This record gives sequence, structure tokens and C-alpha cells, in this order.
Amino acid sequence: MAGIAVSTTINGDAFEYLCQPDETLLDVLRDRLGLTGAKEGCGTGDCGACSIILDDRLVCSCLVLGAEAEGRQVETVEGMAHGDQLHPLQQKFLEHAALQCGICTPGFLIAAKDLLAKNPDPTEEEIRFGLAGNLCRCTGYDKIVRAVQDAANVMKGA
Amino acid sequence: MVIVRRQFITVGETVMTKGETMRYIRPLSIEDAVGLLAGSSGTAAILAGGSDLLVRMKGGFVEPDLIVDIKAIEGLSEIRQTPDGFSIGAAVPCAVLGENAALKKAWPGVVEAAKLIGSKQVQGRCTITGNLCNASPAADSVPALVAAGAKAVIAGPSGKRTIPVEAVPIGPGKTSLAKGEIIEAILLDNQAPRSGDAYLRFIPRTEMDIAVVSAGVNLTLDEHGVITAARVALGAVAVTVLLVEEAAEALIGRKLDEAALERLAKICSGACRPIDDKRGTIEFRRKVAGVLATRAATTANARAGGK
Amino acid sequence: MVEVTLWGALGQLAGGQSKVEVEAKDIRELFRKLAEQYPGIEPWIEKGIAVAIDGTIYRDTWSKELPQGAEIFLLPRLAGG
Amino acid sequence: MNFDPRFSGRKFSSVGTRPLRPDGIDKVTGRARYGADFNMAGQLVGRVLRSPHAHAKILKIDTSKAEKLAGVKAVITAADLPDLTDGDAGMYDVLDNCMARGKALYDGHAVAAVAAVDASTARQALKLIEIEYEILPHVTDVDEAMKHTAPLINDAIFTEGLEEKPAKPSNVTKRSQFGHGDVHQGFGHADVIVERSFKTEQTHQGYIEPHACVANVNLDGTADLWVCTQGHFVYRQHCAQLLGLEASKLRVTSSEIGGGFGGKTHVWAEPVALALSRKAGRPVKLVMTRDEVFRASGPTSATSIDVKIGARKDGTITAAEATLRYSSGPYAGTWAEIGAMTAFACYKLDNVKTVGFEVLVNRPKTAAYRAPSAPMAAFAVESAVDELAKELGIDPVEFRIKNAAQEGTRSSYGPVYGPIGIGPTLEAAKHHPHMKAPLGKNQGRGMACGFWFNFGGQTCVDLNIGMDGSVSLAVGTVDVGGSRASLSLVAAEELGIDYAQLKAVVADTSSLGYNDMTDGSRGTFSSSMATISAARNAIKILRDRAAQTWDIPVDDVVWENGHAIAKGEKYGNLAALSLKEIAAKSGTTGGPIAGHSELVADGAGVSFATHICDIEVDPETGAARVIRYTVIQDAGKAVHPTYVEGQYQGGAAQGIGWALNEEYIYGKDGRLQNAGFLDYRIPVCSDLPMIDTQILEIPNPNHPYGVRGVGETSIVPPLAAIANAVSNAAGVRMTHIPMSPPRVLAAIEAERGG
Repeated sequence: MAGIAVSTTINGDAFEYLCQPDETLLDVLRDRLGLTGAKEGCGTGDCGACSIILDDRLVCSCLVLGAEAEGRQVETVEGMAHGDQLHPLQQKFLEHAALQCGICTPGFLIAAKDLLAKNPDPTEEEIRFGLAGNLCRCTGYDKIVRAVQDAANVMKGA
Repeated sequence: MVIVRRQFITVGETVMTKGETMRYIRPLSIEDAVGLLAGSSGTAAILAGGSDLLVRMKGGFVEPDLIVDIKAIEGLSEIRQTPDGFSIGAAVPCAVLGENAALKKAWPGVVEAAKLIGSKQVQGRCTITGNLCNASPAADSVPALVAAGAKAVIAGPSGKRTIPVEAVPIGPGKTSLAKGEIIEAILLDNQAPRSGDAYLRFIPRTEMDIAVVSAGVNLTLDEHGVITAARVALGAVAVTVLLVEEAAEALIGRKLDEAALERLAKICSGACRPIDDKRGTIEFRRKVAGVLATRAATTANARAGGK
Repeated sequence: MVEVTLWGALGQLAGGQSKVEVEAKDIRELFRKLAEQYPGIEPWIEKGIAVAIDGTIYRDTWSKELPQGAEIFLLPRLAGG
Repeated sequence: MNFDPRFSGRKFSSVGTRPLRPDGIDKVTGRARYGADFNMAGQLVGRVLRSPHAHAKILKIDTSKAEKLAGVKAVITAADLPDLTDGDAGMYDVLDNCMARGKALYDGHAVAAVAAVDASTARQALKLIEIEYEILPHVTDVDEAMKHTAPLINDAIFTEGLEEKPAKPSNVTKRSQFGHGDVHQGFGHADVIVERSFKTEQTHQGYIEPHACVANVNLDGTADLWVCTQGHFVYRQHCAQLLGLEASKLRVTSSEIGGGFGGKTHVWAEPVALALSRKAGRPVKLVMTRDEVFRASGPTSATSIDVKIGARKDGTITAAEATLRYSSGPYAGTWAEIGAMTAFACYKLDNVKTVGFEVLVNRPKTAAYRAPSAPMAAFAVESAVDELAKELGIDPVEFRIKNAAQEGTRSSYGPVYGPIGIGPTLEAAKHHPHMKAPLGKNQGRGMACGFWFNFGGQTCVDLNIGMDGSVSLAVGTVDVGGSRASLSLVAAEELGIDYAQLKAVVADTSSLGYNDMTDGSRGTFSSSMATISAARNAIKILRDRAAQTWDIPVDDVVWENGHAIAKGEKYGNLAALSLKEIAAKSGTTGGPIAGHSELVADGAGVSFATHICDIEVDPETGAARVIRYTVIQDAGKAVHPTYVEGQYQGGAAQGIGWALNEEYIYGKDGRLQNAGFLDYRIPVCSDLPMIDTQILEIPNPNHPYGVRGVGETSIVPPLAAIANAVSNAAGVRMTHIPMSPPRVLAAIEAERGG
């Protein structure tokens, strides 16, 4: 099998892998590297369940080729907690019951992290538009928005 | 197994059925990119943001033999400000447009349009050049670019040429680019004094949708608020984005008053040649094209300092 | 003896009656006797019939007793989401 | 079983609190394993070839080229899934739906499948399968399908439920009828009659996780299936029956489930994956694409409903009648029947009649979607009720209060109600601040009621007490939205211990007795009943062990607040023994301590809701935007109120999507035009406001804690509530769901023109 050799950094750790030219970064993360936190809900960039941060830019990993990760920084949900310390967003999602089935949660957490990095004090409307690329079918978004608001408050205070 | 590694050039080959090969190459210069595209014997695809290409690959609608990733080409990922205006590299993600204060100030309509494509995630990848080259009649950034009088710089086997953006798409999914040609950058002039642009689209949701109808308007006023120059473009109402010259003519020489808006709406509705599809009906598109054109014109007029 | 109300389709299989009287102490006996008296109903019992006893719907508890004077109502056994 | 399920009116210490869920950490760290997150050594990739035609005879399938492709390990067609259904018509339909047998019945119907070493080989193999079709005329619209001239989808179908068997086959599989009194006479007493026809388009549950499974069939006839499902025991039964396996030798493990809402109650890919694995002799992973989920899983019915309601000037409804036509896909269903039962369930009616028709169409086989069939019926009825109130000049809430069903009312579907919550939800709505909030320009307010039965069913729970006093709870109902937390609360309540001492898991099919699906809002209702029963059985043993320790009769030992207490003055000096202390000694007092329960949880309590919403309509574009939304619903008892709120909000959001934008759009060629999240528009975060909730608790007399079940009712009122609000905002009655901008604008323009 032919393959493209890629060296990249994922959640701060160096990774090397071989991938096919048409293989998405999502497939690489899930099937080659065992990082199944990013989910495939659609494979076409319409649901946000596979959201990752690529060099400080929020993207759908289903719309990135594995080969494109060469030399870049990848951040996934698996890298959000530090040791035994959950990220405030993770903690607030738990406390607010901002998840029911949980399949969209990794994507929401990553998107919300990116949102708060760029806008630490968002209004409800900014949160809603900022997270509009992530579909949730269980919660009606109410508790998700509240969790992000609460996490923003905690992070501002920290 | 073939793994070739040079500085920033990665070549991968994999054997597909029927002896086909798919290659992914990341050239460092526009000349190399042009050479690769010109020399390819099968289906070659340019990869910038990939938000269209990867979807089409996933759906099995395209199986390129060659993917040319242009993001490592010097200058293509930059927005440059020149004495004449702005040069937006072909690989600049739409999200970056919104982070450029000067561009946002000069061409708020273009930036708004770019920031409406897909989601935040998609905007982190997609480019206005890609949006233009997909040649979708519903592309969000195109009516805004057309209204702004943007131009495309094209590199090709026989050198460079610059054409108005409206000359790029010639039908759904079809462009006027020749084999081996690649858009290097989109040029926007400096906005004239007392000018303003705006873009509006209609979607059933508030985000994450393809335009059912859209309108881009760019207006220049004199000291008294009389329109001296105008460009009006409509999206998703014909096989390509429409530059409605009749609408511009109707606006020039008058203020944007009630009567002018009514006329604008009527001309825009009349200019539409829409279809019925899953996103909207003919009647709906006609009616709403006029509504959006008047609303976009009102915003553009206000931005130009008119009342 | 209990009086049992049948829903539309079932009534047709019982000769157009919307109510029938059956000597039965529990749901199991009721189903057995209904099937004896109206063989057309048997396949419906196989497919699933729920029994409402004084307003409470029983779908599976065939041992449930049918109190004298209770209101007994047969219903299709439904699926949920 | 001598378990007493009656409501006891006890005071709660754990139930009603809001602790963190036990599966939460895994879900926020990305460690939770869903359907596609599991792999087996040597696993192959399965892919399904689907019919591009809405209706076509399969003349020939040639798989030889695909089989020869390097890396392909198995290719199957219907021939590899022989009919073992033994006259079970329902299961035969399931089998035919899994893999077309002779005829493809809808765009997306599976016709063949492959297993290969990787995805790209599997994709290439599908392209090499050659199929010769004879394209047949098709029909996708429910009204068109009922016409005598419509193409016949199955010529063996003669409408059931008619007084005489019809002479000719048709696409109507069944007629059903409910009601009482004499509607003809009732309408004679009416001063005002409203009569209207309504349509609703087909929608999908829209769970974010596509169907996914990993199947492994061994040579000895044993097999494993890892799968996202709402009911792994039911999947086991169905797969075993279709594959000819012994049920107990097929172990099905339910993964974490990424949403179901009724859509994961049916097998599609699973029997195919097992058949591929059996043929290839290797594990097979089969994950549907989003396109396949839309085209080939189980959306809800499209409907066409006529409603007629009459009332006297004083606001008393004298008669109500409805005819409901529901599409069921190409196979028989009972969807119109459910719609006919629920349509008028909110009201006290002397004269009511509903007739349902089940209609075959060339669309995917209809599956359940949250309170299946009820939202469409409620849309039609509640729209007409609103219009009637308006004609009578009576406030819509007052009109409903006047006619609301109550304890002792004969329901429109037959039985007499016990204590119910429709009146209280309406009274709560009447007094809710939302009702009095001012409305702006182009805004309208609407409200509507909804009903759902709620189900119980077969249920098992094992409760095991560790020697350190911690407790594990193994349940068999899949956790779709926090039930492990609720059931842990229930166990903590019964045992009198702290929630943190418990851990609940969903057991696989080899570790626990049979359980029905998590459907019909039964998860918490029935598994909590089994949990209470299991805990009480464990307490009997705990008391017995304490009695042994103390050497006193067990009848003198009671269980209070997590402790065994010797009752009686003579035992005054015996210190209470905690669960932990008893557990620590269990090895020498008779061995492990556990409580089990296998029961049928019958007696589910019906549930009602009233929703209020404000909508702003752009009169120039027809765009409707929800600006405020309130859900009021009877929960019986909210075990974990946060997750009850979540169910209310989620159901409302799905209803909002259905009401405004979601729909299956078929082309003239019978192909689905919008099989993706881009054009099948489920609400995004910026489409919705906060969704306020109010939980009412009218205890279910047939559950020890009064639990009714909360999952489904919340999707019943939104279609009507929004339709009423849009109609009020736009000044024109909307009768077609979804109220997409082109439909609203067209209605506004027609009203202006006329």
C-alpha cells in the first residue's frame, strides 16, 4: 500500500502516520490514531461533530485531508482536560446537563473553546451564532448555551 | 509503496482499481502548480479550503487523479494591501477576511458575504476564490464580489491575465478557466469616496444554509446623496450570478428614495430567471430578489453616507 | 361476566358488535374466550392487543384480573418512539 | 412477583435532586464509545449498494466482477438472507427492507452489500456490481397513492378493516376507526362548525450519529454484535430470527447511542453486517453515511388529515371528527391508527369519530419518531380548535379548558381516564407570564396541547452490592438521555444510600434478561419500577443478614435510611448496621448480596402538555422566527428534573424544526433531493431562543413514585402551537407543514390578492 508520510502535532504530542491521498484527517484521527473523540455525523461539514482546531483555526476534520496536517498543530477534545483537571467548558457541560446523547458534545466543546478564545465575553446571540455550525438534536441548545455562558464567566474570573 | 519527500513537497501515490492513481502534491510556486495542472492527463483538482472538493469526493461525484494543494505557495495565503486596493490570495480562508480591519472597513459587504458561507468551521477553510470557481449560482461571496467590481488574477501556461470575477463562472459548475489555469488572487480596488457595499441572502435557517436568493449592491453617492455609480448583483436566480445593469442604470442620477427602491425591486424581480428546486420556488425567488435588493441597497446607501 | 368494549376493526370481527360479554377472570382467559367465540380476532391477539381496565392500559400482564363491574376496553398494542 | 407498583406518596431524599450523570465524564472527554467507535481485530469494512430507483423490478444481479476485486471478502444479495420468517408478515417486511427481494421499493433500498479490507476497496466493489432493473411507475405522495389510478406497490394488499374484503388490491393496507357517540347528531347541535384539511410532510428523527455496528459471526454459530440501538434485546431477537441464529448465542452490546428518537428501534444494517461476517468469516464494521441514513432508515409518515369540529355558542364542543391518512413507506404500518387514537385525546367529547388509513408509498419504511403519529394529528386538531375558538370569540386557552378531558372522561380512543394533567397544564399556561407578555409588530402568539400514551413493558434489573458497600446497577433499557442517572437516584432512594455509592451500566444481552426497547417513553418508567423492585429484594437479603449477625428474627429488622435497625425495646442496645457494614461481612453471612427484578411494567400513565410560542413573520419573505417558547408538561414525578427539562426542550426543538423547515423533498423521479444536513434543515443554535419549561407532577397511580414517562409528549404540541402563532402573526391560516418561507409567503400573497 502506498501512502503519504505525515508528521504532525496532536494535542501537543508528535505523531507520524501514513495516509492515503483521499483520506480525511477525521479518518486518520479515528481509524489510524484511535482518537475517536471527533465524530462523523455527516462527512460533509454540515454538523460540526468532527470539529477540531487546526493551527488556531476551528475546522471540520472531515473537510481536511490527512495529508494536509503535515507540520501543523491539531487540537481535539482528547486534549482539552489537563491531567485530572477538566477544562471549565467540560465541567460546565456536565453541571448544566448540556448533553443528552453526547455525540455532538466533543464538537461543541471544541467550537466553544475556539469561540471563547476569540471572544471571552460573548452575548447569548454571539454564542448562538458562534455555535451554529454544530448540530445538536437532543437538547434544543438551551442548556448548551447556558453552559458556555457559565464557563465564560468562570474563565474570565480565572 | 512510494513515499517521496522533499522540502514541503509531498507526493503520495496509491493504486486504485483499473490502474488509476491518485496523487496529492503540495507545490511551492504558482509555476509548479500551473505545470502540474497543465501536465495532468486525468482529472486534476485544486485544493485550497477543500470545503467543496472533499464533499464531492466523499459523495463519489469526483475522483481526482491529482490533488494540487496550493496552500504552501508563497503569498497565496495572504491579504495584501496595495496602493490600488486589496489582493486576496487564493488560499486565504474566509474567516481571515473578517479579521482584516482595513478590508472590513473598505468592503463590508464582501466580508459579510464571505463570513456567511457555511459555518465557523467551514469559514476556517473555505476561500472566496474557491467559492467563485465552484461556479454555483448560489455562491454567497460572488454577488458581493461582482457588485464590488472585483477582478480575478489568473495564472496559466501562457502567463497571467486579469478578468472581472463575473467572467469566471459560465454555468453551474463550469468556469471560463482553461486547462492549467489557476486563480492566484482576487483584486478589490480601493473603495471610492462616499461609497458603500452590502450583501444579503435569504436562507430558511439563520445559519448553515445555501442562499435561496441573494443580492449584492455597491453604491457611490455625490455630496447631495445622489447615486453616481451603482452595481447590483443577484445570486441563485439564474445559471450564474447576475449583474443587473438595468437596476444600476435605474439608480444612477437619483437618490435612494421610496420610488427608487420600488423600481429597483421591480427590475430585480424581473431580471430573475430562477428555477423551482428543493430550496425555493420560482415565485418566491422572484419576489424575494426584489426585497433583498432593496434591503441591501438601503444598507449600502447608509454606508455610503446617504440617508 | 365482564363487558368488553371493542375498537372499530375488532368490532367488525365480532359480528359488528362494539361490546361483548365474556365470562373471564383475567386477561388471559378473556383472550382465550374471545378467540373461541370470534375466531377472526385470534390473529389480532397474536399481533398484540392491549387491555384497558378502568383506564389503566395493560399490554403484557395477561395475569391481570378483571374485577366485576370494571370497564374493560380493548386497544391496539402500539409502538413508541 | 409480589411487587406492589401502586403510588405510595412517600417523601423523597434522592429522587428529585440533580446530580451529575455517571456517563458524563466519558462524554465530555471524548472517551465514550458510540456505534462507530469500536473495532475488532481483522475487521472488514461493509458497504451497501442501494437502488437509485423509487420502484423497480430487479431482473438480474451480477456480483462476479466485484467478487474478483482484490481485497473483497464477501458480496451478498437477498439470496444470502433466505426467508426464515415462517409466515411472520411483519418480520418478512423487515427482511425485505434490509435487502430487496425481487423489487426495489424506494430510492435507497438495499440491493447488495460487500465486505472488503478497506473503505476504498468496498466502494470500488459496489461500482462493479451490475444490476438490471425494470423501472416501474412509482408514487411518493400519500394522497396520490390512495387514488385508484395510482401504481400498485404490492398487489397482494387488500385493505384490512373494511366491512367487506375489497375486490381489488390497493395501496391502503388498513382502515381503523375509533370514537363514541354519534357525530352526525353532535354536529346538528353545533352553532359553529370548522372544517379544514391539512398536510404534513415527512420528517426524519435526525439523530447526529449514523447507524453503526460491528458484527462477528463465528463458525460455531455464536455471534457478537456491537451496535447503536434503542433496544439491543429486540435487535438480538430480530437478527437471530432473520439469520437463523439462536438468540442466546448472539450477544448484542449496545454502544453509547448518539440519538435515536424512535429511529433506532428497527434493524436495517445489522442483519446485513451479520450476513457479511458469516460469509466472509471475519468481523465486519458497517457504518451508514448520512446520505444513507436519510434515504434508507426510517423517517416518519407524511400525512393528509381532514378535521371537522362543531361547538355551541357557549364554547361546548358537540362533535369532532377526523380522517387521517398516513404514509407507511412500502410496507404495512399502524401509523394512522395511532394518529386516530391520539387526535382528540385532550378533550371531553360526547360525540367523536376518527378514521385512519395506512397508505403505501415508494419511500423508506416509516419508523417511530417520538410520540409517533401524534404530532401530525395534534397539528390538524389543535389548528381547528384554535380557529373554532376564534370564530366563537372565546380565548383559545379558556376554550380548551372548558373542553379539556379530566379524571373520569371517556377518552376519544376508548378507555376512561384516571387522574390526568391536561387541565392543570392549561391552567398553568393561562397563568404563565408568557401569556401576558406584549407582542411586537408582525408577531403572533400561539398555543396548543398534546397527548401521548407512554408505555411500560418487559424489564429486568440486577442490583449487586460489592463487599465495600458500593452498588452496581445493571439495566437493560438503553440510556438515551440520562436514565443511568435517574435509575441510580431511584436505587439510592430505595436503599437509603448516597447517589455517589452507585454506578449504573447498560448490560449486554448475555448478562441480563430480556428487555423491551427504550421507546414509548418507557425507559425511566419501567426500569425505575424494576430498580425499585430489585432494591427491595436486596433489602430483604440485607435485613436477613443483619438478623443473622444479631441472631434475632428477620421480622424484627427494618430497613431505614440505609441501615438495618432492630425494632423493639429489647434490642435497644443493638447499634444499627449500615449497608456497608453488612456488605463487608457478606462472605460469611451467606455470600454475595444482590437484588434482581424481572417484571412487566404495565400501567404507564398518559401524559399531556401545553406549549406556548411567539413567532415573528417577515411579511416580505415569509420567514418565521421563534422568539419565545414555553413548555408545560406533566411528568408524574420528575426523577432527575434537569433531564426532564432536557426532554421537554429537545422535543420542542424537534417540533419547531418540523413545523418550520424540515421535510423530505422528492423529485418527479421519486428520488430524495435533500439527503443531507445542508438541505434537510434541522434547527441550528441561532434558530432558537431559550426554551422555558414548567414541570407539573400529577402522580401516576400505577408507579410507586408516580412516574409517567416524559420523553415523547413534548414533540406533540409544537407543530400546532407554531402553526397557530404563524397564523396569528401572518393573518392567514397555515394548513401545510412545514411552514417554510415559500409556503408562508405564498399564503400571505394569496390572502392579499384575495
